[in-house]
Amino acid sequence: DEALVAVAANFAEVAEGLFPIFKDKTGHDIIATIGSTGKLYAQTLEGAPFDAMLSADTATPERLVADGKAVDGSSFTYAVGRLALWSANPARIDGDGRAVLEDPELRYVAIANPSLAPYGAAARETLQALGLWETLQLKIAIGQNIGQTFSMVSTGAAEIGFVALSSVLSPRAGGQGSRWDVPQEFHEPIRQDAVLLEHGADNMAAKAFLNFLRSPEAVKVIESHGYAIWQGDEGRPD
Amino acid sequence: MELTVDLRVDLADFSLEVRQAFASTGITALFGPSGGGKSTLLRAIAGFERRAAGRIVFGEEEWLGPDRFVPTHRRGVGFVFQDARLFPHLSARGNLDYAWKRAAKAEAGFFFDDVVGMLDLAPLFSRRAGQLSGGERQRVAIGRTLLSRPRLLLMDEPLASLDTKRKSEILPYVARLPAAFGIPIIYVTHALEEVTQLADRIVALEAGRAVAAGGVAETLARLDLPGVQGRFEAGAVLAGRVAGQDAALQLTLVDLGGMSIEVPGIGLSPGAEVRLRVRARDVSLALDRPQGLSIRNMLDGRIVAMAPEADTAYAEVLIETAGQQLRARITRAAVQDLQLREGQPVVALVKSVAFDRQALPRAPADGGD
Amino acid sequence: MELTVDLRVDLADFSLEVRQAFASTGITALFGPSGGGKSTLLRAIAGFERRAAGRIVFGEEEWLGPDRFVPTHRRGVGFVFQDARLFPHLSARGNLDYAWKRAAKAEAGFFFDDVVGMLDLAPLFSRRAGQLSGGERQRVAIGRTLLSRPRLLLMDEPLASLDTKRKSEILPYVARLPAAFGIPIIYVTHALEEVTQLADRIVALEAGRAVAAGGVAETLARLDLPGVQGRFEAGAVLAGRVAGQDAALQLTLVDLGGMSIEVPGIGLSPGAEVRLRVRARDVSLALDRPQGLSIRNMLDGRIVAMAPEADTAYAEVLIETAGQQLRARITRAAVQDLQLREGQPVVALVKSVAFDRQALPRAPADGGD
Amino acid sequence: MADMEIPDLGPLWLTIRLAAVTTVVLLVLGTPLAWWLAHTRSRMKSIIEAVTALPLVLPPTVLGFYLLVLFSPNSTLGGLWLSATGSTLTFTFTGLIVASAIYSLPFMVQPLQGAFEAVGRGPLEAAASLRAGPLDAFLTVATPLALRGYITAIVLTFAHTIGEFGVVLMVGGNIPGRTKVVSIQIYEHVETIDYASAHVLAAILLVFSFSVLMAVYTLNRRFPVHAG
Amino acid sequence: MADMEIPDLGPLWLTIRLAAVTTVVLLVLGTPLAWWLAHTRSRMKSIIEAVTALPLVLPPTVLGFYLLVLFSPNSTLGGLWLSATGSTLTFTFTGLIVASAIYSLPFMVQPLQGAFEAVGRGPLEAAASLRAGPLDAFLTVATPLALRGYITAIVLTFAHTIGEFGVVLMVGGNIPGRTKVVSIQIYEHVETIDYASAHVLAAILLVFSFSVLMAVYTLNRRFPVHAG
Ligand SMILES: Nc1ncnc2c1ncn2[C@@H]1O[C@H](COP(=O)(O)OP(=O)(O)OP(=O)(O)O)[C@@H](O)[C@H]1O
Ligand SMILES: Nc1ncnc2c1ncn2[C@@H]1O[C@H](COP(=O)(O)OP(=O)(O)OP(=O)(O)O)[C@@H](O)[C@H]1O
Ligand SMILES: [Mg+2]
Ligand SMILES: [Mg+2]
Repeated sequence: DEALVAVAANFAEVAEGLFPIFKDKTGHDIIATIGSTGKLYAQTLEGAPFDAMLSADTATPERLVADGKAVDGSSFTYAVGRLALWSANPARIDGDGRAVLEDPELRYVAIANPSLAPYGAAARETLQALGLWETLQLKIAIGQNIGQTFSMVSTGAAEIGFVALSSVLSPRAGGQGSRWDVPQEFHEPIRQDAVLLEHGADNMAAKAFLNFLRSPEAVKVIESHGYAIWQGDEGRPD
Repeated sequence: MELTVDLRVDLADFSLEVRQAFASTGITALFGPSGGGKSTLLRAIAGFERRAAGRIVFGEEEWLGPDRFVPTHRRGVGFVFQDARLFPHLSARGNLDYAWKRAAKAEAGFFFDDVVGMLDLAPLFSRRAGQLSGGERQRVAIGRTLLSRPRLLLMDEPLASLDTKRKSEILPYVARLPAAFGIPIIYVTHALEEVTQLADRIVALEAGRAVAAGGVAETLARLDLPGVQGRFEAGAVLAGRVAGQDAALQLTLVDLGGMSIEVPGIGLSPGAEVRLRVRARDVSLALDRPQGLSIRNMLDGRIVAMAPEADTAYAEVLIETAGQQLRARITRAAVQDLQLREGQPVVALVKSVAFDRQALPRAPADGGD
Repeated sequence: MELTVDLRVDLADFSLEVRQAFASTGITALFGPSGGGKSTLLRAIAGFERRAAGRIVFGEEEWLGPDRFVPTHRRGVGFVFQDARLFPHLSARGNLDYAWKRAAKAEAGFFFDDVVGMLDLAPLFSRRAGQLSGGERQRVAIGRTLLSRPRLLLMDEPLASLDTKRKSEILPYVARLPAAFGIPIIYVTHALEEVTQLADRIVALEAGRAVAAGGVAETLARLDLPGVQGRFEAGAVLAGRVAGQDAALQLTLVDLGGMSIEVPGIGLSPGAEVRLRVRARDVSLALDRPQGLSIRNMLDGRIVAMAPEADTAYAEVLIETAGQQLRARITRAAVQDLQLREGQPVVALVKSVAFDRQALPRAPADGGD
Repeated sequence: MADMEIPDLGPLWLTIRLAAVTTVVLLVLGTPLAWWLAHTRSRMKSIIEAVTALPLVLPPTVLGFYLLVLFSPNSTLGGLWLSATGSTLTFTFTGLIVASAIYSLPFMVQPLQGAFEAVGRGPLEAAASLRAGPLDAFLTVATPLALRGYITAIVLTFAHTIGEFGVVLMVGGNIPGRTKVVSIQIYEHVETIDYASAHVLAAILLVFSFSVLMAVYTLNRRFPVHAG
Repeated sequence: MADMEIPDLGPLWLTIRLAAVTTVVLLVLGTPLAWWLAHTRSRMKSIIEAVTALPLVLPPTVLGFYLLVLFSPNSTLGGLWLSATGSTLTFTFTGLIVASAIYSLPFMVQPLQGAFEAVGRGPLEAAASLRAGPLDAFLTVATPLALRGYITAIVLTFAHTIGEFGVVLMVGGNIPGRTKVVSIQIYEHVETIDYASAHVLAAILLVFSFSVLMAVYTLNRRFPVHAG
């Protein structure tokens, strides 16, 4: 079988790593369409032939269920994002991020758009928790998503930025720079939910893939990319 | 096919109102001062002027009517524009081919070479419009239009930018077109010489109205025409028949109906009708036939009218000779000296060289005037 | 300021090579067959032709040299184009104002009204170029150029699209410009009439070479010029002085140096130099002075040369009279009848009306020919 | 910046096809519209001209969103299309073409209109007097004289369609092999920090486009049409 | 689709300023370039023409990414700019203008070049013979005769800058009051499924743009310049 899965851009790299394993294991083909969660939502609403969605948030799958476009009860958290304050300059961030954020020499700090990207919301919460949100207002450059935010930092346009830990850890990023892994208590957990869509309600491949995401094999891959696994409301991942 | 026009064109500060029939054969000169409406009339006939209202009928076809507007390409008119309007993206040759390809080709293909030869276009073939001189452009434009084999040829001052020599080469060719291809021509010009050398009829336009129309002879003989043209070029046209040829001296004897005159050799066989324009300024008057003069044409006649021109040195004298009318323009001083009066018999002296060299046969089929 | 030109322009199939000085006053006619290079030369002088190589010097200024190219707007030349080139985005008035605003204005402002009046431009003021007739466009273009008060005026067939009447109104005005404003004019034309009425000098261009150059009288008198122009218009120019006026009969008596002739009134005071063009076809010959003729000008002379034209009915006869040369074109039949020979005394008969009406004073400052 | 292997070139072909088809479609539709605008005296002219330019002012994604809504089988248009053709306009190549054409309309119409206006009536009258009918005159006279306008229009339309991805992404849904064009692919690579692949693809795209453009301009110089 | 209250209009003004400034900057830079291209016989012409169109073929975000690299203080250009002006090109209004100008360059240059070519040398020669210097002739003759080209160029540039957001987003960093333009704002509303606000903003933008365009076209009709 074959399934068309809509994947949030930040998870695209991981997803692409998972497909071959899944194929080996089950023989099913997965085709991914990558986009921002908002766009994927609008498209699903207008009849896009997506069978499942790996969203970057929890709200969208919920909304899709409410709209009748997703199978009720099929959603679950497949990954939890980790936020990192990162600079392409290996000497810029030394230990605690607070010092560099309070540095008057700092020109720009990049974050993802808090209203679009969960990583952005988390970054804002972090800055609020640090009590720096107000003072940094004019230094905040906003990327539309976590990928753009990473671009802003990696090109040096912004000296530092709150990016996904998964991006920093990606072999594509080249492993340079300095970072501060934001402690998870600074923000709400960045839960990314997957959901089976109406279009794929009877698609074996889609269902199998969603199950596969929860398999230890998949979890290992996901974690290796810098994501955590949701342990339920009672317990926070380490 | 006759063209009848009953038109009204209202432009910003100008209105054209013309009701006129144009004969189905030969050449009609559209004549008149600059801004008189000649181009506007021509454009309306061609179907370029959407503001034209009224009727245009060509033969059986109604081109313009209350509910009818036949577009230009269906009218089959050829138009030589005042500004040549060559296609700038094509070479001279390309321009000619453009017309030739779309022509209604009944006859054989020699016509193309014919036109090219007559207008001497071959040396220009490879040039673009931008690489041609003013006169060359106009020659190509004329050739292009001829090659499209129109059913009615409209020419808007086609020869204004050509030198005298070229002009005298092309004029006879144009003059032969109506007879050769059976197409009528309406020909706009400022040059009275072109009128007399070419035209069978004149329509004079002034301020948007046809102020005079008719055969060339009658119209030119009218004394009020100078207002249109300036007095310098006015004259009269004599009709006659070829009576004989003197090959050695290159002279043709023309019989004007009783009297005969010599004109430079025109290669026509005896009996052929010819039309000779005599400019008033080329006619002198004598009381008796003088002797020992190089002027060889002496026509006995009678003064029928005399009009001294105020403010000038001249007087216009209308003479009847051989049943036709001739105009002479002489000084008022001469009138005084010779004591000329209306009714008086005089001898009109006409230098034979004063005849237009290209005096041309009237189109045989023409019964219009 | 004298203009000297030593130019070479190589175009695709044509090369112009001219080495010529143009006098600093008066009007030089640039004359020659279509495609001869007249426009190309004018464009090179104006600085439009980047392919021009050589030297152009105007007075003290080098306009073109080995390392020098003065752009048009710094040359201060006015150019009347063969195609009027009005600015289509401006009204006629706007076009005039455009020039007037940029003119070097030393004198008072009456000049504007002067030009407008002479060319009768006021009725056209509000029209756009697209709303003007061909002749009207050209009139506006002439006015526009005059209003820019150039230091050198280049005119490319400015009057070709005008009717005879208009032309005869505008010609005298153009003729007066060099004297009135001290600017020389180079004037391209096909019409010999315009040459004689206007020009002080002629430069004849053929196939890119200057084939003849000099004073109007000498150049036109040359028997080989007809090759350029066609024989019909050839003639000679007589120089004389005003001897007296007959106001009642509107005649002016001109002294040719011993002999006198009458011409239509030209309002000049006695003593003024004048130039009169006599076309060969307007001159008749007589063995003795005839009587009772309306022709009043009889000049005693002697035949100095005679050239029968093969293939035509004509012979050209060169006559010396009053120390000047006159040409007559008569039939070979007349030569036979009158038994004319070189050296023979004859009387040249010239209809006074045959003089150009606009026979004009030579520019007083002109010592060029 | 690890692997420099050549990325998947499928989206590139899809893009070229899309750009080519869109350009052709717009040539066919834009030419009569531009011609009409250039020659009409209708009072509607200014309105139509303004409307023609409007697709530009919306952000592509937003325009894409509205087109998505318009094309969706839930809408009247999309529903009609579905019942007429059996397939949807959304998430199909056909839909991409329609969307691109709408978005790029001004790039086609505006330069053409300007070129037709510059040609004017003169040459058309000349052609008509040589028995060329309107279509004939249009093809053999107006078109070559407006060549420069066509080049501008084609270049802007083609290049813009290649680069565009906001509308395409929204309406097409980024489905590999069907609606995933190279602009989206590059965009994805940048978004997913796969800069190496992005560089390679961008370079290929630039070289390809540069070659096409150079060819167009060189041909135009070789066979020029000058108004002067 | 809940609240219909008017959204924050700050970004709209910023957008209009950006579009206006970009258009003016491109008018100033694009005019001489288009003029040169229209009149040169240089062999470089085709190359420059092709290069001019290249910004279009890259997806805006990707172009934005490369501009970000180019403008970043770590780069030569960005570094020079920083030391010369004391502020960066990235994440500033100035940077937005530069980026928009680069992206919209073809929209300005191509129609202008076409219009200048259509005007030809004739009218310029006439102007020069009336003592108009090159600049004078350019302003008083070439410009009005190329008016239609200017309108096309300005409309395409202005409208496109208004709608563009890929480049702007990347280079500008979406900083409220400084670089947050309305296209980003609408985009955000669509992405966050706040369709009501998106509709309102899009409607405002469309009405505004339509009015501007109508005004331009109506003025152009009122004072037309025809080549024929
Ligand atoms: N489109 C137009 N709008 C307004 N008036 C016009 C228009 N075209 C021509 N006219 C005016 O109509 C009159 C007649 O013009 P037309 O071109 O017919 O004259 P014409 O007899 O051909 O003159 P010419 O011998 O100078 O070419 C002129 O006064 C001209 O100014
Ligand atoms: N741009 C050009 N490229 C190539 N040949 C040209 C170019 N311009 C003119 N010519 C040629 O140069 C010759 C001279 O042209 P020019 O315009 O100077 O003639 P002209 O004497 O003004 O003729 P006319 O009286 O017909 O206007 C012509 O044979 C013409 O075809
Ligand atoms: Mg006319
Ligand atoms: Mg010429």
